[in-house]
Amino acid sequence: MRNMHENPFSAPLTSGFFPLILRGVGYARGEAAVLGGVDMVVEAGSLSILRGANGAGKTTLLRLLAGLVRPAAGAAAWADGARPARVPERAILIGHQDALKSALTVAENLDFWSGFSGLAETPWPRGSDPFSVWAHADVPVRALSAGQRRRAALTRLAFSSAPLWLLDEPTTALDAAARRIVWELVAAHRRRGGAVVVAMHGETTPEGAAELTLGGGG
Amino acid sequence: MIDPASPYLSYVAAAYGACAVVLGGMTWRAWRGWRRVRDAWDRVQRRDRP
Amino acid sequence: MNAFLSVLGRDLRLACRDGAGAWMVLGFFAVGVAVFPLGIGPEPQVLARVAPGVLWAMALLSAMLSFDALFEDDFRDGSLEPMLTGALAPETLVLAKALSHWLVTGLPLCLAAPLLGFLLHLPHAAMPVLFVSLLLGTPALSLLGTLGAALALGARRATVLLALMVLPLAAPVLIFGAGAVDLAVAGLAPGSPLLILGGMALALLAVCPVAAAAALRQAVE
Amino acid sequence: MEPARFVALCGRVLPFAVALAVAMLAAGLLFSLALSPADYQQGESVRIMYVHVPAAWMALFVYALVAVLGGVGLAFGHALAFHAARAAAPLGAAFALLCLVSGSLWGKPMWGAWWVWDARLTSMLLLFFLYLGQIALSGAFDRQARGDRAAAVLALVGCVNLPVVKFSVDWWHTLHQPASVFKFGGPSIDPSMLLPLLLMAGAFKAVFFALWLIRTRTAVAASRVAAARLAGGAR
Repeated sequence: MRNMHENPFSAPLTSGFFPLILRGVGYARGEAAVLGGVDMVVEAGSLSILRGANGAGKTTLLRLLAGLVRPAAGAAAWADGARPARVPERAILIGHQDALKSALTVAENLDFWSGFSGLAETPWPRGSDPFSVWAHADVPVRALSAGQRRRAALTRLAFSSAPLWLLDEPTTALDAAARRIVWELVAAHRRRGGAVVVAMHGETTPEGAAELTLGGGG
Repeated sequence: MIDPASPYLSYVAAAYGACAVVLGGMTWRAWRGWRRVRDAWDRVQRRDRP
Repeated sequence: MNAFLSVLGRDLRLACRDGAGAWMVLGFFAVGVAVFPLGIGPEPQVLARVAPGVLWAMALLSAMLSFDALFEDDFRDGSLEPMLTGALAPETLVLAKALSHWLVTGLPLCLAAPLLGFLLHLPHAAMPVLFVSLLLGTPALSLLGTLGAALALGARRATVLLALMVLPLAAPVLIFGAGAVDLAVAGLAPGSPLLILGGMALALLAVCPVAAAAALRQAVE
Repeated sequence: MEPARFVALCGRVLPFAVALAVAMLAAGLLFSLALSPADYQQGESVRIMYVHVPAAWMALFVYALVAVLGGVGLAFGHALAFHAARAAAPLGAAFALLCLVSGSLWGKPMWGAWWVWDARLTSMLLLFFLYLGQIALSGAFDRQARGDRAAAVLALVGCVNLPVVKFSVDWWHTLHQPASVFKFGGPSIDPSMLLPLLLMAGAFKAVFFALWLIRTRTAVAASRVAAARLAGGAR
C-alpha cells in the first residue's frame, strides 16, 4: 500500500473560487418539484455530506453543482459570480456510473481521462494510482468486478485539477481498504484547499463535516 | 359561376373535399383532445374534494 | 487541444477494437448498390444513367445507419457527462465525434464508391468527380448525422427517428453531390455544384456543432 | 402567464376566434367557388389553386412560427412557448399535406400525372418530411420537456435549412428539366382571382388560429392535470 502522505495528485489545483453559495435553489423534473429551496455554502477546504431518502434530490443537487443542470428557482454562484453551468470545469462529478469504456483496458481508459483533463504529456502517470489499479492495467474493463471498476472510476480524481469534488455514494461496492483510501483522498484534497460534497447513505459522517439533509420532496 | 358540365368538376370537388377532410379532421381531433383533458381535469378535481 | 485529440484517439481505438462497425457499413453500401441492377435490369446505358443517383443515395443511407451509436454508448456508461463538463467545450466535442465518424465511415465510403461505380457501368471520366463529390459531401453528412444523434439521444427507436430527421436536411447535399456526377457523366464541367457542395459543408460545419451542443446539454439535463 | 389564467383566457377568446374562422371560410368558399370566373386556359380547375396556394403559405407560415416559438422557449424557458409550438406543428403538417394533395389534383388535369416533380411541389414534399421528423422527435422522449427542447432545436435548424432546400430543388429542377414546362399558377394572377385567393388565405389563417388556440389550451391543461395527479398522488 503506497504511502498516502506523498502527493497522490498529479494535477495542480486550479485556484479555488470559493465560497460557492446556493440561495433558495429549486429544480423540477417535469411537473414534480425535486429540489425545493436549498441554501448551502461550500467553503474552501470544507466537506459537506448530503443525506436524504431516495428521490430527495441528492443526485440532482450534485449535478446542479457540477453545472449539468440549471436551477429552476433561486441562484447558485461562485465567489466571482460565475454560475456553475458556465464554469463546469471547476467541479468533477463521480456518479453512480463508472464512465469507463468496457471494450478498452483500464490503462487505455485512464490514459484517455488523463489526456482529456490536460495531462497528456505523460500517459496515465503511474504515480497517481491511489487505488492501486495498476495491477490490472491491461485487463479490459468488462472483465473487472464492480469493486475494481469503482476503484478505476475513482482514480480519475487523482488527475483532476477541479477544486470542487462531487461524489455520489462513492463507497458503494468498495471494500474496507478502498473506503479508507477514499476518505484519505478527500482529506488530502481538503488540505490542499479543495472542497468536497458527498451524497451518502448510512456510514457515519466523518468528523469536521457539515451535514445537509434534503427534504422529503420528489 | 362554376360550370357543372366542366370536365374538371370532379377534380375541383376532390380538392375541396380534401380541404374539408383535412380541416374537419384537425377540428375534430382538437375538440376531442380538449374534451378528454377537460374530463380528466374534472376527475382530478372531484378526487381532491373531501 | 489535447482533450480534442484524446476524444478522437479514444473513438478511433474503440472503432478499431470492434472493427466490425466500419466493415458492416461498407458491406451495407456494397449490397445496397448491388441490389439496384437486380431491380432495374443489367442494360449498361440504363445503369450508367442512374449510377450517380444510386451511388450517392446509398452513400447517404449507409452514413445514416452508422450514427446511432455515436453518443449512445457514452450516454449509457456515464462518460458523456464528464466530457461535457470537462475543459472541452461541447461544440469541440461534437467536432471530435463528427471527425471520428467521418474517418471511420465517411472516408471508406468515398474510397469504395468509385469501385462500386464499375458495377453500375459509371463512365470512367465520372469516377474522379464521384470521389471528389463524396469527399466534400460525406463530412457534411457526418456533421448532420452527429446533430441527429445528439437530438435523438435517449429517444425511443433512435435510429429510425434519426434517419427521418436527417434525410430531409441532407437532401440539398444529395442533390448537388449527385448533380455534379450527372454533369460529369454528360461530359459537362461539374465545377459549380462541387463548389456549392463545399459551401454547404462549411455552412454545416458552423451550424451543426452549435445545435448539437445545445441538444447534448438538454440530453444530459 | 401562469397556466390557470391562460386556460380561462383561451375559453373567453375562443368563441370569437371560431366565429371569425367560420365567417372567413364561408366568404372564401363563396368567392372561390361561385363568384369568380373560370380560367380561359385551365377552365374550372383553376379553383383548386384557391386551396393549394393558401395551404402552401400556411405550411411555411406555421413552420416559421414553430421555429420562433421553439427559439423563444429555448431562450427564455417559457413552458407556454413549447406548448404552443407542440400544438401548432401538426396543424402545419396537415396544411402541407393538403397542399400536396391539392397540387396533385391540380396536376392531373393539367399535366396528366398525379405527381409531377415540379420544383415547388418537391420543396413542399421535403417540408412535409421536415414536419414529420420534428413531430416524431417531439414525441419520442419519456419527458415531454426534453422532447419539446429537442424539437425546438430541430425546428430552428430546419428553418435555417429551408432556403437552402428551396435553392437546391430549383437548381435540381433546371438541371433535369431545362425546358420550363407550364408555369404553376400562370404568369400573373388575374385580379378577379386575387380576391378569392386572399380570402381563402385569410380563412385558413383564421381556422388555424382557432384550432391552435384549442390545442394550446389542451396542452396547458394536460400539463396541469399531470402536475395535479403527481401532487395528488404524493399526498
